[in-house]
Amino acid sequence: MNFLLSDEQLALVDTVKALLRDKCDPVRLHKVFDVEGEARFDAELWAALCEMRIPAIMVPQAHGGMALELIDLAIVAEALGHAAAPVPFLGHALAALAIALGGSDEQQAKWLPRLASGEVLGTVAFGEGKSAWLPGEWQLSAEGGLSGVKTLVPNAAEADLIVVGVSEGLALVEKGTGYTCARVDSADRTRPVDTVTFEGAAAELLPQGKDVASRLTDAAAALIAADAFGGAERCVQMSVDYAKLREQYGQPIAAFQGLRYQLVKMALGTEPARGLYWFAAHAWDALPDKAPHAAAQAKAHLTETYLQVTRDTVEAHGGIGFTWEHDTHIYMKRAMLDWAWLGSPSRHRQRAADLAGW
Amino acid sequence: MNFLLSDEQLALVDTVKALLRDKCDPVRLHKVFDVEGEARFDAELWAALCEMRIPAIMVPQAHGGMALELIDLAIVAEALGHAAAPVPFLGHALAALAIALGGSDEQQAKWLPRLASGEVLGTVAFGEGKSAWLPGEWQLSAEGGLSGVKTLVPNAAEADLIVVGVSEGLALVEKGTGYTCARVDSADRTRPVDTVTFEGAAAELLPQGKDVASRLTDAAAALIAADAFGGAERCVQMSVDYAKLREQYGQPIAAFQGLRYQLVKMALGTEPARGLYWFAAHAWDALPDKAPHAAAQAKAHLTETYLQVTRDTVEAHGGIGFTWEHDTHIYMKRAMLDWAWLGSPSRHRQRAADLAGW
Amino acid sequence: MELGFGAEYDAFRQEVRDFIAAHWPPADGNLKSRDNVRAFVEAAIGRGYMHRSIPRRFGGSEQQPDIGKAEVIREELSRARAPSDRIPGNGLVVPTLLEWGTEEQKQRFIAPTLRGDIIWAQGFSEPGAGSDLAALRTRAELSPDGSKWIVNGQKIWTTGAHFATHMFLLVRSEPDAPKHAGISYLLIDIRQPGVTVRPLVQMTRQKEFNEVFFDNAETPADMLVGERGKGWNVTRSTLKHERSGIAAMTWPLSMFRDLVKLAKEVERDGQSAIKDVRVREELAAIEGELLSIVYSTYRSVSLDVHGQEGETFTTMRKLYMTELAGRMGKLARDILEDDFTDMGGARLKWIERFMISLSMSIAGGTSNIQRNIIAERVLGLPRDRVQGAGA
Amino acid sequence: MELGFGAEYDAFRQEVRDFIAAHWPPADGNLKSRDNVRAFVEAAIGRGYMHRSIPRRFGGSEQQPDIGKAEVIREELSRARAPSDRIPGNGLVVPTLLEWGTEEQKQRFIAPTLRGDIIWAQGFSEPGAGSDLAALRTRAELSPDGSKWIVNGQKIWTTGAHFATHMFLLVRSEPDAPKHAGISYLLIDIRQPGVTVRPLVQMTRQKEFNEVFFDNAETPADMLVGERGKGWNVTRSTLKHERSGIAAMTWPLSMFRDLVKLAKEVERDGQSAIKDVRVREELAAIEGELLSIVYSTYRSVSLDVHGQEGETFTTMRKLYMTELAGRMGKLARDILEDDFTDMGGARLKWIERFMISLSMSIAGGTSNIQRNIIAERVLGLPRDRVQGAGA
Repeated sequence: MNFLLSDEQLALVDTVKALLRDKCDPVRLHKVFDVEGEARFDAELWAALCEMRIPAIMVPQAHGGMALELIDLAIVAEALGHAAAPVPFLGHALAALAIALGGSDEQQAKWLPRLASGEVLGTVAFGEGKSAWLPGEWQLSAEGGLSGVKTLVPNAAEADLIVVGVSEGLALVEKGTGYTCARVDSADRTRPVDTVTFEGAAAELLPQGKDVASRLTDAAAALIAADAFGGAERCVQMSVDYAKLREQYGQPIAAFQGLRYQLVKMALGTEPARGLYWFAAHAWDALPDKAPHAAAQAKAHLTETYLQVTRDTVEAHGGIGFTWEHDTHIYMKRAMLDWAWLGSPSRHRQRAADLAGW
Repeated sequence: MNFLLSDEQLALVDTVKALLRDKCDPVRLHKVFDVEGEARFDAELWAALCEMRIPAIMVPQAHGGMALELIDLAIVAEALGHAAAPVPFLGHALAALAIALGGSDEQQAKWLPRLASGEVLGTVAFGEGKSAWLPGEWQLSAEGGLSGVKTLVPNAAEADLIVVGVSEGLALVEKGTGYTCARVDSADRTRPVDTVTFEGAAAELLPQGKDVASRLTDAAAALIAADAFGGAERCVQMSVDYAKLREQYGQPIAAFQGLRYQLVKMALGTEPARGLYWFAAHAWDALPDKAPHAAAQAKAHLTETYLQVTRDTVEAHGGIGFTWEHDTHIYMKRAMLDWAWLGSPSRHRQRAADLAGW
Repeated sequence: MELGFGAEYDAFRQEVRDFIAAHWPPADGNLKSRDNVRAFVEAAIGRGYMHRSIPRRFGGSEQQPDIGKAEVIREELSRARAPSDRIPGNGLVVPTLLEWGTEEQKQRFIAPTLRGDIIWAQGFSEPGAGSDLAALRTRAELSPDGSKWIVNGQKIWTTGAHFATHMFLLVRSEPDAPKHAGISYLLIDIRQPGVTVRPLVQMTRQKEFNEVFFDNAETPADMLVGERGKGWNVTRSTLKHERSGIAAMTWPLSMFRDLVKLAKEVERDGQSAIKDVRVREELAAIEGELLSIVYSTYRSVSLDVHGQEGETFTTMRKLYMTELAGRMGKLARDILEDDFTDMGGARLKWIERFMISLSMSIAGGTSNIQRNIIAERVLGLPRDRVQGAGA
Repeated sequence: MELGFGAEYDAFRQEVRDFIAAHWPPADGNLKSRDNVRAFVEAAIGRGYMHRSIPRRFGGSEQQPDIGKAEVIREELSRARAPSDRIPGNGLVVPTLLEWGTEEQKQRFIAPTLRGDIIWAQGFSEPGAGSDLAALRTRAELSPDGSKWIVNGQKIWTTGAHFATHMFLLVRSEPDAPKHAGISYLLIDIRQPGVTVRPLVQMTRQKEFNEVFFDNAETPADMLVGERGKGWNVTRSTLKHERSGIAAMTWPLSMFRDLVKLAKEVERDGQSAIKDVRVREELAAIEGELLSIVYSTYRSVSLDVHGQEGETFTTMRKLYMTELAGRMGKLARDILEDDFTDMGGARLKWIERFMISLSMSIAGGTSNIQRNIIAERVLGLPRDRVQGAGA
């Protein structure tokens, strides 16, 4: 029994956290969040993460990667969620994973080294609106040029390469081949998303795309769940710290039992749920039969928890927690994207029920 | 604007409450609850209520009644719920109402005076199992003798007369005409219920039965809701009183903010919901278009609230609240019957949605 | 039981209706014209329909108290979407001045306030004094010649300070007195160099609140309301002046209507979301709570109209509505699904409402303070030793 | 990450399996025979599979601590439905005696307790001392000749006192000492005339708990555990001895399996209830919480096995499970609908569970006490002034 991170994994997380402490402190985070006009990611922070070979984590060694597992990627996602890091990690990591899983040798050789190094930016396009997110629901077809709309695509405008979910499986679409991006005025300005309209774009299928598409979306669910756990844990800590610091009636508000119980409720919702994303990632790596169900449960439970915890965090902070200047709303807005992206908790619960054979 | 009880109504409630204080104190209540063998009602208390002309409330004056309204009956139901009174009020009052609403002159003349005085005991048989409770769902037919099973019939074994919901409307079935009663080992031993198996019983239709059946079940819903409010209010008061009395750590537990907030939650769930049953009864009396929706909402909301409040009451009392000796479980078990009888809150919410035209 | 106001008010209601019909909408059809609004309000005051409790010499219509009439007027104005007698800015200062102000203060401030020529902001909360209001630290010192107060410090969560002209505020005027005893209630013109108003942006991007900084700001010595050092008593009466009328139900009812509309409009799995059993059930459950508010308000108003005791809902209302607003916000989220994050889209209002339900749990006393008050005033629990209601 | 115990335990697991296969089920097939159970347990102790932390001279098997092995043994025993080393009655006394008992007390009590010849009840709670345990008032006075303690008072919520032979209890032995300081920890034979056991009937009609009355009951002077007046310290170590093993997940997992089965069996609107989207969604949500328990337990055990810090779930477990049990009880209710009230029917178990989830929130420290403990030990909030955890 060793449901724990290895020393290497702990070291990886520590390195990422150290970087984030240095380059993603709240002041900088707010600066990125408040950038004029459309939301943008933090290019400097992303470059530093690429430098640290984060995008290489799951890329095969033959293509310049570290050939690690989804659990390794997920614990990084937790750290990024904890810091609300404004970087295009999610789409990029999934694009690389898609090609590693389903690409031809040529496709792998062409893209993986550059994705691993961060030289090119990749992303994935799953959503088609009205909560159609998953392989069985994709209507767009790559045949004879890709046309149609994909929604909530992470950083599509900046991406050099989009892995698009299509009825035939997965297709590669390169920048400049016939699509337009419209940045959504999304609540979460740390992870901008676009509506992408394909107009006969040149699309190259991944040979194994059909087979690996649901592996890819399961991985996406696990990564989103990891982000949600990281963010929720941060919010609990933030609320506990504030309660110890803030004084009213001549004592820290942490002395008030009513608030204490509310903080306990937040912690009880969050801490025991960590294992859901761990197991979803671990199952993806080692217990493939259990992976789809585990991914659905992790996504449903943790993204719902995260959003609720951010609401509780506002209440625990009083007025200041409702202001733009405070960190809470940045987390709440990430929680909103985590909640909606890839489908709501309700959708994933119905899916978990199907997968359980109920 | 006068959404208040009249002086006459307040006087009526006071009289009933005085009687209950006298004849339905907790000691006596437990004695009735704990009677050996099958549950029975408190014949002495019921006789006193009949003496007070409670069953006459909605009976027309021509038949020895008081010709009052459903709101008058409902406020009595609240008082009985408050005291957890072990009397066959519900079935009896509804049987009389059924005949007053839908019976022929002869039927009325034959039964109403004796129901009003309590000389005969009536009840109603609505349920047919699997949550079939309401007129449109009744499958039993009175044609050629009534056969089939009705469930959760209040005090059927003791009743002289059962008003049975049938596909033709409402039918009168007298004792000894071909049915058997099996007392259910129901949680609520203050209001025993039977499974009634009709075997070609002689059944006489109420001429207006088809038209008034849903008026009757709406009235039933309002009365159950009133009982639930009365019980819930009593539980809140009981919990507040206990918190002021019980000492731990050298002070009344009412001093602990965590518990205070839990008590506030109970009160917040209960007190503002009083108007739901008031309005359901008032609408039945004066605003018939609004009555079915109001009845569904009152039944759904108040019976759900009641059951939750009884759970909270156990927690507020600690161990003693979980014992047979304490009053709480008697209320919880009444709340269970209120919840289930006539259909669960969920069913009534779906019905309210239908009625709202959603 | 009677859910209208009864025959005795029918004639009055007709009078009010006739009056409104004659004056609103205005002849030129311009509903937003300030002159039109002012003309309507003045006519209504003349008829005794507005500012009924305020003496005529201060600009009110000085009517006998009649809550039934007041409700009829409010209902009819609301039905006709006519201007109400809501005072621009924070009008709570008016009852306070009527109770505690000097004759000169009343003369000087009340009528212009009713007309909207003077607009007030409330200066109570401070960064270190939220639920524990008495911890405030903004100080006022009398100038050596005794002619004016010099104010220094900071207020926060000040609604509408960016369009207000004046502020009523609590200051610490007796630094050596015990916590509650050193507080005074002052009036101050905030359009002066010593006062800086800085909007606080909320997570919704809206700017409803402000921080207000006082740097040697001045106000004449006679702008003290009530006695020096007795401001705490003055405030407590201000906090009492909230009404329990039917108007208070307006926003939850309208939010619920919008929610039903949303559920009908949004498509889910090939049909209207309102056809989904989960949505129907939750909508009906929410409606049950909404109706609880409606009937409890009827009952409160009835008790009020008939001068009876036993009213408890007013104390519970804010917490009840806050929780209900959160529940509605969550159902809207569940209906919106993918659109839940798009603040540039057609559903922005629902995203704002999802967030604003939280602000409700904070503004004007947090939900926990509401719980403390309910515990004491409704349940009769012993006073909380530290956070006692109104402490 | 490795969710089994790894290759190093495979051989051990096989050994355990072989042992169990050779001994269970017993030759005569009688799984309930006390002799068969005893024979199995003795053989298992002989092999070092049971009572591993207890010295051989007191009847244990005195093994090196190895939580991995302990978990493997528990898993295999549970899989084969073989007897476990659970001590009949309340076995918490054993680690307490090992830590605090005299050599004579250990000799006299531990082995018979393991064998089930002595069965213990715990005498801590009293009518006036529930969450505030130190408020207990049962007194023990040393007889004039110093040979025995005379006990008077009342204990409550005593599990299994009707089949227990002995009780370990807290008494007030120094009436003049401050609250926590006057308490002693005694052992007493409860099969004596001065002790009356009265079962407490629960709302489920079950009789799990008792009241125990002491009326000049006696126990020898050397039945004191630890020092006189220092019983509070002895108790605190007893309260610590709860384990966090995988076995703790057994009942919620089995309750959930039953719930799924129920949802499949019960028909709703012409199909299995489990096909209703509302039931499916709530079941899946409950499963999410259940899995949180499972994985948190894996993590706790792993931390334990590997001797690492950072374990917090054990502190949260009781409250988490209590709330989950309530949630499961409510879903069962919603599935049962009409059958929810019938305590004579096939669904009695679910009605009991609906109620028992409440008893869980009370027994062994109320949910609010659990919240106090979590606030301090997990969140690191300052100690509650009055209700401080473990006060």
